[in-house]
Amino acid sequence: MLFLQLLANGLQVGAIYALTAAGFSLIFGSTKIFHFAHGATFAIAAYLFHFALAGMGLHWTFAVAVAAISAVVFGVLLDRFMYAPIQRHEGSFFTVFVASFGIGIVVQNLLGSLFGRGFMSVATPLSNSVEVMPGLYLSPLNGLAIVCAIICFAALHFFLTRTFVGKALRALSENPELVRMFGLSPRRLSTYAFALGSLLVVPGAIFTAAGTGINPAVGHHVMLISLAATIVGGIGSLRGAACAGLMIGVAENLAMWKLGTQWSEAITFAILFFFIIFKPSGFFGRATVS
Amino acid sequence: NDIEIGAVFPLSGPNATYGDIFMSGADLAAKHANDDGMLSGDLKILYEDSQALPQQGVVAMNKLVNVEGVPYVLSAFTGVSKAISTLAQRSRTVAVNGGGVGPDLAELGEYFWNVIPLANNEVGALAAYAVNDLGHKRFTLVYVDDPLGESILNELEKTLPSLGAELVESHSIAASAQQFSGVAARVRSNNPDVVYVASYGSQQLQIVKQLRDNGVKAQIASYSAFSVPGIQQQEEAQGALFTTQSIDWDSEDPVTKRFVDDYQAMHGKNPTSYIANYYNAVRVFALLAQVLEEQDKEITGANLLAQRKATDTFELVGGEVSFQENGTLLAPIQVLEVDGSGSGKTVFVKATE
Amino acid sequence: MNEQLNTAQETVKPAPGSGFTGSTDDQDVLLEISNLSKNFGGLQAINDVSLNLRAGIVTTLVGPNGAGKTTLFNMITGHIQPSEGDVRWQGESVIGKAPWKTARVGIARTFQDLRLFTHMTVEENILTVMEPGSWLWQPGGKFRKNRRYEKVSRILERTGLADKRHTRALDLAYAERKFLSLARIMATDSRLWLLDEPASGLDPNSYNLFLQLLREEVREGITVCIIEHNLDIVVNISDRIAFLDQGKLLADGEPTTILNDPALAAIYFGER
Amino acid sequence: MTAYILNLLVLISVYAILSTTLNFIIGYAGIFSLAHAVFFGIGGYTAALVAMNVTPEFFVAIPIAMAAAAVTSLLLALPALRVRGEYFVAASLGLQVLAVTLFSEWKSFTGGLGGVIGIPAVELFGFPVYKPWQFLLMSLICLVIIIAITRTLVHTSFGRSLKAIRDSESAALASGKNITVIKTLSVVMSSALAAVAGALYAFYMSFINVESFMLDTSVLVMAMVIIGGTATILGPLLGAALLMLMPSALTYLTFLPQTEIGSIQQIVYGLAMVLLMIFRPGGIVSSHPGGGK
Amino acid sequence: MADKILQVENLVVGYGGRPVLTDINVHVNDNEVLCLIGHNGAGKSTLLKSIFGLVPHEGGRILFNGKEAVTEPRAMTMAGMSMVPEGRGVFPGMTVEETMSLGMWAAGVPEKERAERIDWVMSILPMMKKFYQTRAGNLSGGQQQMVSIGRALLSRPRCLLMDEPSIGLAPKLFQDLCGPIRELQQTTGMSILLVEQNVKEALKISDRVVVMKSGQMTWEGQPSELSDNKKLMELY
Ligand SMILES: Nc1ncnc2c1ncn2[C@@H]1O[C@H](COP(=O)(O)OP(=O)(O)OP(=O)(O)O)[C@@H](O)[C@H]1O
Ligand SMILES: Nc1ncnc2c1ncn2[C@@H]1O[C@H](COP(=O)(O)OP(=O)(O)OP(=O)(O)O)[C@@H](O)[C@H]1O
Ligand SMILES: [Mg+2]
Ligand SMILES: [Mg+2]
Repeated sequence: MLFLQLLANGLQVGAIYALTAAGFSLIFGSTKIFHFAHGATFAIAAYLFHFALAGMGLHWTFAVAVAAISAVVFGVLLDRFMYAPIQRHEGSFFTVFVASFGIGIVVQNLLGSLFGRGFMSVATPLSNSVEVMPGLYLSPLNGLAIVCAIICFAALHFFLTRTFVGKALRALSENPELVRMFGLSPRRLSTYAFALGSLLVVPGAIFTAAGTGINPAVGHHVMLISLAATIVGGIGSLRGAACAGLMIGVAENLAMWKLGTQWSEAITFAILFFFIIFKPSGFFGRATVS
Repeated sequence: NDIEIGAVFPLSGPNATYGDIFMSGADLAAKHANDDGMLSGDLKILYEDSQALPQQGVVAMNKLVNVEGVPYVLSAFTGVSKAISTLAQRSRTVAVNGGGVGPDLAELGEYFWNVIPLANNEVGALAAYAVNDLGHKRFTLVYVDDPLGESILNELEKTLPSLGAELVESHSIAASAQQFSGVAARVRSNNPDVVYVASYGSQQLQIVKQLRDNGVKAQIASYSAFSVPGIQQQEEAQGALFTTQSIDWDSEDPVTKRFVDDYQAMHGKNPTSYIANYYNAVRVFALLAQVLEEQDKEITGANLLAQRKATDTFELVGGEVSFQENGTLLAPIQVLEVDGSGSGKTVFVKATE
Repeated sequence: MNEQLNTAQETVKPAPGSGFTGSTDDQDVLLEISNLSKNFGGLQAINDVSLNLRAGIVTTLVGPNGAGKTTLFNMITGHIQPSEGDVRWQGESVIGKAPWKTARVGIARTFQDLRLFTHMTVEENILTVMEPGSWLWQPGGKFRKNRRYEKVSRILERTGLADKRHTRALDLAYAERKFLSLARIMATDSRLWLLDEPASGLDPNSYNLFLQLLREEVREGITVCIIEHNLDIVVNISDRIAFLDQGKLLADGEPTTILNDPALAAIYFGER
Repeated sequence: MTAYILNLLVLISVYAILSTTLNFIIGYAGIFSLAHAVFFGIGGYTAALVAMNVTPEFFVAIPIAMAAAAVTSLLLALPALRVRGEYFVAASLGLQVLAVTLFSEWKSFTGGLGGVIGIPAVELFGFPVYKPWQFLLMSLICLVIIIAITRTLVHTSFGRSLKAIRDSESAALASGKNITVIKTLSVVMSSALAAVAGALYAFYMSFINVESFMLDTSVLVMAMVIIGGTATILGPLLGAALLMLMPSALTYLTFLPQTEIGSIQQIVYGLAMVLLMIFRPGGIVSSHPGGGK
Repeated sequence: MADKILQVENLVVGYGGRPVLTDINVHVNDNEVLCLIGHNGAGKSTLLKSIFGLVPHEGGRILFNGKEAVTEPRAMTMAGMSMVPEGRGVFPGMTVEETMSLGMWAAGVPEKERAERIDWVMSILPMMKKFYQTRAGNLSGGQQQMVSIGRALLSRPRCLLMDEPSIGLAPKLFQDLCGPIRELQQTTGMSILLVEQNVKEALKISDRVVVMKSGQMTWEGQPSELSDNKKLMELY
């Protein structure tokens, strides 16, 4: 029974991870930008949702809109005004990484100063769980998160396969110069990637705000998980990232079945480490063992 | 001719809320001291940011000791306090902790004082109340696996059996963890009467919320870390028990009264024990320095220490208190219940043994 | 070694490419490829190829695109493990050896996509291949060191890179890169060179220089196996041509016969 | 005041050792490790353990610390040999997180979050070194020696081989480079030298706990290298100095509101990182014009 | 003679201040194949790139269809120009099919025409059928070159820029390519600017030749004039 409970929790957490990871994977996979500030996007979305809902007292639909817009805008702005200039100087993988990390610090402290450094959570009945069967408590959020994740992935999949954007992004990841030769604009494509990728954090952010609650550092952990999921799933493979995210979420929780929670993160990253050593290509991706 | 003392508080990062709280207490004390003209000069407090991290703490402490040359430094957080204690000892600067309650803070040398009773006293008081008065038998502990958490674990394991209760299970969590639905599930699965939460900062709020969200109905209990506004306002936390050193907020003793009134006047809410502690920390300095000036001795760490040993009781918020030999304050402990009032409602007071 | 060198030299006396018959059987075989096969998934990239590279002559490997020429090289140098068959260097098998071991027995190669050490200077590019045991201090101390530097200068002179000595490889122009990749193996004391399309895209001047270099080296006793699509070069340098198509060795013999074979012309050479 | 400066200088020199050793594998071997803090930590804990249980003698504690780090670093060499680029970054990240958990759980060795208190002052041939200026001297000497070592490494054939492997493994193989040995050696070297920094740090602070060896430290050191300029000698030193001094310098902006000062410092700090990277992508000391590789 | 589809006037291009092209004047007539030859590093590729807008030009102007062109790849593609880049113009990770469809989408080929365009290209490059579903990364050098050319043709360009298409191609294969390309060019009235080192083959299919030497046009004439090698060598 405890097992079932943990599994259920794992699925909810996993759904959130899956979405965020897919976002990171999309961005990193296509633009090769190590977008460490993805966590910051997550935090911004969460805080603005909370602010719009609790602070300005908007209806939740508007609050969601606010969160979505802010996330997308933040992502695209970073791409345009931070990453683009760096890459123009043939900026290396890690130049980007350091800048991205810097932005992360800025955002975390800004949020702290603006909205308070303490813990916040959206007061909603949805997070109160009910006993569906003896010993198994589920909150509406559990279901919502999973359903929402499925919908998002369906939509994403549709968008990437029906339109050519998906292919174009893959092409971008392999050879931007040639993409220009084809008559496409790498800039525009990477904007697409950032908009989509940032949008994908929004559900996760909202459910976190309502469920576990948020503090300015909330993005950090999610970011690490996304990174792990992206690699385990195979870089550039959204399916992989999603599955890996889900798997990690479940693993984290099931770990508690026998171990203390302080081990859950370690377990996630042990998985990551051994995956890289024994199957660098991840679930679906391609190996880059040179 | 200002008289300066230092403070190493977390002013940024996840624990910055504490910095703000501690400050409000210390500043008030300095204000009072200056209003009364207790000292020849103006008492000023120089704040440095530790981010609650040891290394930053040491850097900050270095600045205070070596650049500003202060004789007396307010410290907070177990990790930071430990880190700066060596420097305090070497530079003969008094470091005073009013926030961290890890029992090992009592063994950091004679230049390290605590104006706060340490966790081991608190746990005893709470256990006694919960078992004897409320008749709870089964306890579960959720604790951050740092020295504080462990000491609480040990303390519970020691005291509960003697009271005829048992510690059913204990879950240690990482300081950075934010996801507790799993813990909640496990807590629920061995349904205890009391869940003792030994955490701090924003984490403890998250724990409480998620425990309740995931259908844990048991009595929640904790230690003085709960005396922060966050908890006091959080509705999931209503009814939770926690301990602080006993301060009778509406006692008529002048020091306490003035403190409480001015604080309410200034901040429009009731003070908490943290605020009182740092008020006391500064007040202790003011008192000692006053004496030293009368004997026109220089105000140095060494003299302050000597003078403290010479003084047996201090007039502080919460009444007359005295220091133990190891520099730790002895004070009665009270058990409070979170009732949204901001400071909590006192339900039980356990005198010092 | 010495004795081989001599034989090599005298056999090469008549300038390469002058219809010299390289297939008199008394010549000693340097590298012996026997029944080599490789398939990638379904695709049979190399199919039961047997071929001998004789010392001191230029064997040209021609064949349509996708015939498996590069793959053949990759298997000789150990970058790819063959599915079947064996490769013997002076009688000793090199299959299953790590590429760096194979390289040290004296087999050097270039890559179709150069693979220069892009962020190192021209000089470093050459120096580093002269120090196989990459320990802190090379044996022989100052003396050998100066010798190495002299050798670098000599090679740079011959390949016309002298004035680019301290430019990074990635700042070189196309032709210069091609020559650098050649210089890089000139620096090794390997006896067998495997060149993968070394002259493609070179302008007439450049490839004349290239041909001249290659002739000199062959005269020095180097054995060369070269993949080339540019017929001028094939005609000018080959002592012997091996023709590969769809992983099979279709023909292997003197240039004149191969070049005039109508069947091969139909699938590869076209009308000339 | 001088004491304060000395204190900062000591910390800078410790971090300079870290960034120099990290630069050795980043700049020359192209191994982008986010696990450098692990070996910093192992060095620190080992030295502390030796000092408290055996002897605080410099020439005993430091070698043991280095050995410990060298052995554990083989764990990092493993992925370094199998994968490149972001895959390795992730692997090292994984190692870092694992290590942090171990550091906080393996209490008998590390004291967990509580850390190790009261580490005795280091001794040189029996003479305790704790006065700031003495210690500074000692750590500076260590720094100089380590710079010398890495310098010789990269300016001899070993360094050339490293760079060759970085630029094209298959070509390096084809010219007879034993990649396995070379890569492993470079990782082990850099980790062992990083352990020196850890030991110095432990002796100087006389208190260490896991919080000093977490991912943030790894990233900080990484930032020092990148901001300073990879594949240069001076770069990492400047990077270390800059990133260590900036926060302290910011504490002198006394006009800031007391409650916000911390955040504002952090924000300025982060912005500085961003702007430096935008306008100086190759680092302050760029090894070649046109930015990072 | 038909009017000029592409005119390059006083073009100046440099990389980071270092001039590579100094005052280039060249034009391509409608319905002709112009062959551009020159020594390595003469600036041929640079010229093509700056025409197609991949490299900004510092001076001079480029007219396409008689009006000044916004030299930016997308615009040029839409205006009916396409380019076969030097080296391997394929995405290693994508199958030939994907590459083709992406190419058509990028060039704005209408949905319904796509299938028919593919068939048409297949008829020009029959070998491509064999590896249509393979990942381009696993193709041999020449196979990749074919894909690259095929993709460039998909948009039925009015003007095609080809940078050393023969590199790494089997001679026969290149000849087989030249035939259809020439044919295609004559039927559709497309014009081609061809950069080649393999002069002998290139001249067979070109109407006019220009020679370039270290960033300048040094000679212009008929292919026949270059038939003897001596003349050629002195031009280089
Ligand atoms: N790693 C690989 N995986 C799958 N197939 C491969 C791989 N490498 C080569 N091939 C296939 O093997 C065949 C031979 O390739 P190879 O590169 O040897 O041809 P080649 O003779 O060098 O052609 P070219 O002269 O154009 O370079 C080709 O059909 C190619 O598609
Ligand atoms: N991206 C670049 N940055 C700097 N210089 C460059 C760049 N690309 C080319 N060059 C230089 O510009 C000059 C002309 O190069 P280009 O490639 O146009 O010559 P090319 O005629 O195409 O030679 P090839 O026949 O080898 O292709 C060369 O000297 C080259 O070094
Ligand atoms: Mg090939
Ligand atoms: Mg060119």
